[in-house]
Amino acid sequence: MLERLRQPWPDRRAELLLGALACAVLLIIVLMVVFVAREAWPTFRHNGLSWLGPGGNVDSQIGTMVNGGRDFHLRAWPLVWGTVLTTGLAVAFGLAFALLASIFIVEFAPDRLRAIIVPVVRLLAAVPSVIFGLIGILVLVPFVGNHIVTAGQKKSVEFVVQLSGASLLVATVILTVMIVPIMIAIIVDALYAVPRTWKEGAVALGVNRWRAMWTVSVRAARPAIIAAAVLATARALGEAIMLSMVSGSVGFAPNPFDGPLFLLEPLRPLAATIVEDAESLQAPAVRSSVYAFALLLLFSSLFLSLAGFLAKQPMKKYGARI
Amino acid sequence: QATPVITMSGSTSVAPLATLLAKAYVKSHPGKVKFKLAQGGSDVGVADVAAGRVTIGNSSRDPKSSDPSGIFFNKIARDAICLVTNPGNPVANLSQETIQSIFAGDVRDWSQVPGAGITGTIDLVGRTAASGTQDAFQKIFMGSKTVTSSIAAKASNGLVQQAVQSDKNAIGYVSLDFIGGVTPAGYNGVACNLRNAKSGEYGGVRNFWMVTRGRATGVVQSFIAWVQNNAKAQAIVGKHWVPLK
Amino acid sequence: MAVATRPPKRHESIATWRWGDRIAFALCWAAGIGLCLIAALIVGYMAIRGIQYLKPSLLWSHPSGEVDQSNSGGFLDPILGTVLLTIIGIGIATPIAVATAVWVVEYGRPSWLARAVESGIEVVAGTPDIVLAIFGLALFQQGLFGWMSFTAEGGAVFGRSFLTAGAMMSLIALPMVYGNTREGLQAIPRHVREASYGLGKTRIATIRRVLLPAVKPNISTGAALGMGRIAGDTAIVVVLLGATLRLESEGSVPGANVLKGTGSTLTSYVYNNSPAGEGNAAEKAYAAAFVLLLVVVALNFAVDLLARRGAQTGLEGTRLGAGR
Amino acid sequence: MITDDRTTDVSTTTPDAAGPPPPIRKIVVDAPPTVAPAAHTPVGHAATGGAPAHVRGEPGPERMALGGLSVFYGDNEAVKSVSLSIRLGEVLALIGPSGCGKTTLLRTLNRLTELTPGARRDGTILLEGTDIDALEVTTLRRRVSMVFQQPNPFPMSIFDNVAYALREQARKRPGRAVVEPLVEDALRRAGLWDEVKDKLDAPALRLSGGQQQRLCIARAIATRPEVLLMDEPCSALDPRSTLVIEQLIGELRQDLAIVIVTHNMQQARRVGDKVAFMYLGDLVECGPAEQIFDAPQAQRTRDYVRGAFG
Amino acid sequence: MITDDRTTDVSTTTPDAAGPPPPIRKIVVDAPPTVAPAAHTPVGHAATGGAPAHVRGEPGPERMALGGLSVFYGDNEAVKSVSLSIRLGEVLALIGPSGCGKTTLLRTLNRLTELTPGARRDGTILLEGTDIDALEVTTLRRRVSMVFQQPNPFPMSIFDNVAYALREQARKRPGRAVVEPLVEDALRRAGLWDEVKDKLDAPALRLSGGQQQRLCIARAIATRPEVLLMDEPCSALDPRSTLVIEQLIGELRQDLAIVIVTHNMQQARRVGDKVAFMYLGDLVECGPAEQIFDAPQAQRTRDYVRGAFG
Ligand SMILES: Nc1ncnc2c1ncn2[C@@H]1O[C@H](COP(=O)(O)OP(=O)(O)OP(=O)(O)O)[C@@H](O)[C@H]1O
Ligand SMILES: Nc1ncnc2c1ncn2[C@@H]1O[C@H](COP(=O)(O)OP(=O)(O)OP(=O)(O)O)[C@@H](O)[C@H]1O
Ligand SMILES: [Mg+2]
Ligand SMILES: [Mg+2]
Repeated sequence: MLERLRQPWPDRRAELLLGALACAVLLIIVLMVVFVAREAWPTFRHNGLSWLGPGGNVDSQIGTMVNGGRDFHLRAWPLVWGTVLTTGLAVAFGLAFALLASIFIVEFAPDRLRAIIVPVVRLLAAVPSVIFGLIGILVLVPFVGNHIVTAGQKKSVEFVVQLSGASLLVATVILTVMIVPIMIAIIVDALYAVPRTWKEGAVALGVNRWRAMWTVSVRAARPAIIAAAVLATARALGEAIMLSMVSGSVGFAPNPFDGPLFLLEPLRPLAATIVEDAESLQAPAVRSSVYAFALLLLFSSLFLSLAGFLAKQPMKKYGARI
Repeated sequence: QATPVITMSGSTSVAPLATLLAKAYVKSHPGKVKFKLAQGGSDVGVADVAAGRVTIGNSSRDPKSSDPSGIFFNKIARDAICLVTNPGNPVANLSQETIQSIFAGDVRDWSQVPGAGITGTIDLVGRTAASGTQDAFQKIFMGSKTVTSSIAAKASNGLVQQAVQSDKNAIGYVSLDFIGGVTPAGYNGVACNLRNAKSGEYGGVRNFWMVTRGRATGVVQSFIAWVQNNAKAQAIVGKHWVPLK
Repeated sequence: MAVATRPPKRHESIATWRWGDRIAFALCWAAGIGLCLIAALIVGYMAIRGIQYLKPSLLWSHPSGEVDQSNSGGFLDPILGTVLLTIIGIGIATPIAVATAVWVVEYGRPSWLARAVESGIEVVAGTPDIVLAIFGLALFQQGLFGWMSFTAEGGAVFGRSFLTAGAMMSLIALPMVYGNTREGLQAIPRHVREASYGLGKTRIATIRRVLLPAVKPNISTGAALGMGRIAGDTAIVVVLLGATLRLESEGSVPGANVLKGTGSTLTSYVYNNSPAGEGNAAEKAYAAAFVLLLVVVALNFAVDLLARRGAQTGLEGTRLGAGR
Repeated sequence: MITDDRTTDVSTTTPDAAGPPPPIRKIVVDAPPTVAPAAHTPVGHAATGGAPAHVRGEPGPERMALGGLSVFYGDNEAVKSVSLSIRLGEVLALIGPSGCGKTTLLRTLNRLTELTPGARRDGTILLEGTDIDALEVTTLRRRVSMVFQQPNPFPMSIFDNVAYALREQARKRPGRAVVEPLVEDALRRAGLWDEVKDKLDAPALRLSGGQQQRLCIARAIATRPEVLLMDEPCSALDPRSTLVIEQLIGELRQDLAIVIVTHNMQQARRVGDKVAFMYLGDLVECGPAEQIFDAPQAQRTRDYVRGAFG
Repeated sequence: MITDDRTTDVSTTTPDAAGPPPPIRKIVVDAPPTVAPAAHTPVGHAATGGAPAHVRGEPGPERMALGGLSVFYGDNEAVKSVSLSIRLGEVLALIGPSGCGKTTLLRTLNRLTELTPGARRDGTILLEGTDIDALEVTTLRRRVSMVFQQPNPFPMSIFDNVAYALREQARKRPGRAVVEPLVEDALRRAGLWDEVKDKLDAPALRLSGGQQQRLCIARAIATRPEVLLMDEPCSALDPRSTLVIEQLIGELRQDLAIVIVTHNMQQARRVGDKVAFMYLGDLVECGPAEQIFDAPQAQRTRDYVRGAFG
């Protein structure tokens, strides 16, 4: 075998071999969709599309499944909504923050500071989610519970949920901190990759550095910014462990119309739900539901990358490099 | 031939006990058998043993209608479930009715709870439906009533303990090992501690099970028999849990 | 931007800027400083807690399922587990990723397939680890994969083992290795390849003797990043590694038995000892988390070194976040 | 509002700004000599009284003055104490072998070198008598504008490219109505209007290389700077575009001081009123084009203009 | 290296070049005229019987013959039915404005254009009478070797760079002992040996631009090709390295057929025995250097060599 490798390869065979390996990746994805979809099928067949809709208390529905109910009835809306909320808020804040920070790193940071920030960013990007979860549950959650949530607020919703500190607020904050470095990493690289001639062209016209950055570099880097947002969204969607630790894990859909209070309400996104119910997989109804959650996540990340791709198209025309 | 291996998986609450027992058994029966222990939750244990992935599944919950057929639950010990409140709000005693009305969501303010030190909303902390503790609590304490859906359902004893610890208005229920940092409330006039549980006065006890595929045979059988009957084994159980006898 | 710093000070003042620009400027600074503060807080807090609770003995004593934490042992096995799992994962990921990158950049015919593979990797990168985990469970409990964990007499497959977990972990690392390798290859100017072709070398010869050596730094950078991701992942471990306290070997073949066996990693150890897991030993959790953090930092450091080595070889090793 | 911090004396800016007819025709009309003689005169013979590339007016007032200017990249001294003066209405052509510091010198004139980490500068540069270090950098760069070697239009529409500087330099963003005439004027002066007036909203990067470069010139002169720096503006272009741009330069010199770097000596001869020869950072010789090419003083100049090296 | 920047007249070159490393001395010995005459001859005067750039031997046998060669990129015809013959012991210099198809033509000669998607070729190219399409491509490229505009050594040690070229595909890689003498020989012929013989294992990318380019030449001639193609080999180099490489070319021509693309007409004159002028894909004129520069037939050639454009 080794001997064969040492021999010069005919180009054709090499190409086929490498190509085959590359296609293996595709195969895995197909397998994944198929397997997950197959497992998820029963619950969808039973609930139809109203599976996504609101109705009843999702926790008790799952509860009955866990305790062996053969009943597939499930209305996953609170979980979906929880996912949308955490992801949406985190990405919205995160993107703005990351963009500013990236511009700072590339343009304004003094060399010494830049030399510090860059590794810091990569470190942050690498901190395992379980550590964020640990800090969240042992530090932030008690803090919010004891110092931010007021008795009045607790009373106002006592018939619906408990405000224990584990809340949308904490979840969003930590999630933001988790995804910002990922975005910064991508955006910074893109900003650096903007052809120097463009920025110099702008600066040479007597445009100040911020404007040059904003009107030319950032503009040229939009595809990367979108890519960053997509990746970050995917991460936020999929974050399970940390959220299961700090989100309060209640199948409740916080209502923005409750005013600021809704930030303090607990919830449980899809991914966290999967983690927590993974141990009851042997109950057929639970199994099917859990895989249904997974399928939902899978498809949303599929659509994400598709959406990102489409969003980049119009920019090609003006010479953005994608 | 090679020494047989007993593989266990299942309830994380049973795991510590199972480990201790296994150690002692190996010591007293050298070379007779080896043990491997995985955790993952009661349901995992039941499922694994049913599928034959392990020889023993540990469960901290009683058999369910939904459990796969052909498995056999061997009771090995019992464990007390304590109602716990925040140290800032010690409650000496709770009657079953009080508990039921609190957790059913009928009573929502400490002022309505006899013996409560404080007033204000009651923060209910419970367990997710998957957990054996939840199952036991429902059976033992709630009887016909069901736990209100507004309860903050935690995934583990630790979370409940932590939630109650950090929230003055909270009340929850945990297995006896988890009363550190919180104050256990008496139940029907009996304090929740190991002694009362052993003596049988304390009512709120659940069972620990070792589940086998069909009736246990061979080394497994002898191990479980040892656990159930051997004095030393029960002594080990007695350290933190409630022995059968 | 290094404004040449020597008298006379070059005159540049934001006083002439529009108000909007000045505010944006301020915001940028705020964001940058804020970033550093957050990082400092997190690392600092973990360090304090870690040093407070980390006793050397914990590092080389086996964990045991005692109730009172005082004698529930240390986390030697989780450390070993982390190392083992990381090696397996990266070991599987690297060859596939590199091969894929080479194929896409150097051959990429038919182009639709190349594009498909590209976006395929993108999808993998975007797939939640928890989804991978339960997909792995569904996949590896098929009888076909019995050899990776073990098949019980009932014919059912356990499905949880270092091999199965590692296989799924490789999917997490794959995009990183792939991305870096591809960047490296694309950074090599076309005329370098042509020079080789011009000398009458085949594509594959060029790849093996010129391109791969040139992108070695990128590959190792990607690998290091990927290892960081693997070491830091929890969901897959919790679901797919069985989270046994100790390394439980399976079968009699030395070496293989460990791979086929179950165990735990630092992440799952932290998770299980945090209130979220059944155990509630904050001290142990903090200590282990600190060690985990150190591991990650070490890997990052490795990334830096590798990248610097890459820069020296002339064709610079580009990397996420590294800038230029 | 747009022209707020432009301090060019009105006299120079107004006349041409009046009604410039379609440049192309204009070129044919009043600048036939631009190419003709050079094209038909063998370089060698030019020595024997070849007509100068174009009619030279009196050099106007001095715009910029370099005194003992040195530029260092780290320890490498790329420009070695150069002294020069740049006058209105005069085209100064910088020639010299690759790497001799032409670009560096040029970039220093509007403090672009400050963008290069590790670049240091000695000596004084005066713009209309005031040290450029004393000027706020954006103000300076608005008055001393630059065209680069590679055409670098921004990834926007043609219109936005020209409007860019106008909008950005204004304290508050002027509407399209305000900008439109100025854009048109700039495009006309850059001789690009007729080619693009129907596709102003097309991406600038769709233009041909020559058009892109002229767009960049339009962009640079839109805000009516006092000095225009050009770094090998034609080296990336085909012969025709080169011709057009050389004619363009011939026109712009009337109300601008122009410094152009070029590799092509014939080009330097055609467009340059004054020519400066640099070698390894030294300013070897500087004088009227004829002198440099037909009667160079220094040996190195002689060798170079005879194409012995470079 | 040559210690003197006035690279031009032998009087100054020979003596102090004689001091330092052999390769120069070698060059100076058997090719002194390489630069001298051209250097002394102002381009213009060359008309009046300037000596040819160097002593020309009889053109050797024909190596390659192009017949009606056309190259298309998509629909754009970059080279339009060119017919040429390339002879042993003769340096053919291709000149022409940017984009006229020089590089394309060159790359077609060893079928490198096949790597460009959408590039098509018409007409015949014969190498020693056999159609190059009939030859196995790797064999062809070993016989018709190429040096590129950018010095592009591989990211390996100096030794490996040359050895890489030598190691045959077919057999398993020969040991260092086998290739060592060949590498040394190649480096000697490229006049690089004495500069690098002590640091053969240093990364090639640490070398200076000029050294890198000569390394690439060494790499290209290591396999003893019959034809050597060079695409603007000096345009990225400083004057001194340029000189050395021109001298090198002067030597190599004895046992090679060389085709060199250049922008610099003086260079073409100095190194080229034959010069071919291309314009927009057409081969306008091809003939001895003197003819092209001093008595060009075609108008376009005349304009071009007089620097009217490009
Ligand atoms: N950013 C830089 N950092 C370090 N050295 C530089 C930098 N830019 C230029 N140099 C050096 O400064 C010297 C002059 O460079 P410059 O680009 O000004 O020459 P040039 O005359 O413009 O060359 P060309 O005609 O090829 O454009 C060169 O030796 C070059 O190596
Ligand atoms: N890869 C390509 N794809 C499409 N067109 C190309 C490609 N390469 C070159 N061309 C076109 O072919 C024509 C000839 O290009 P070529 O590079 O041969 O010119 P050249 O004489 O080498 O120019 P220069 O002197 O600048 O190197 C040009 O019009 C160019 O636009
Ligand atoms: Mg330059
Ligand atoms: Mg070319």
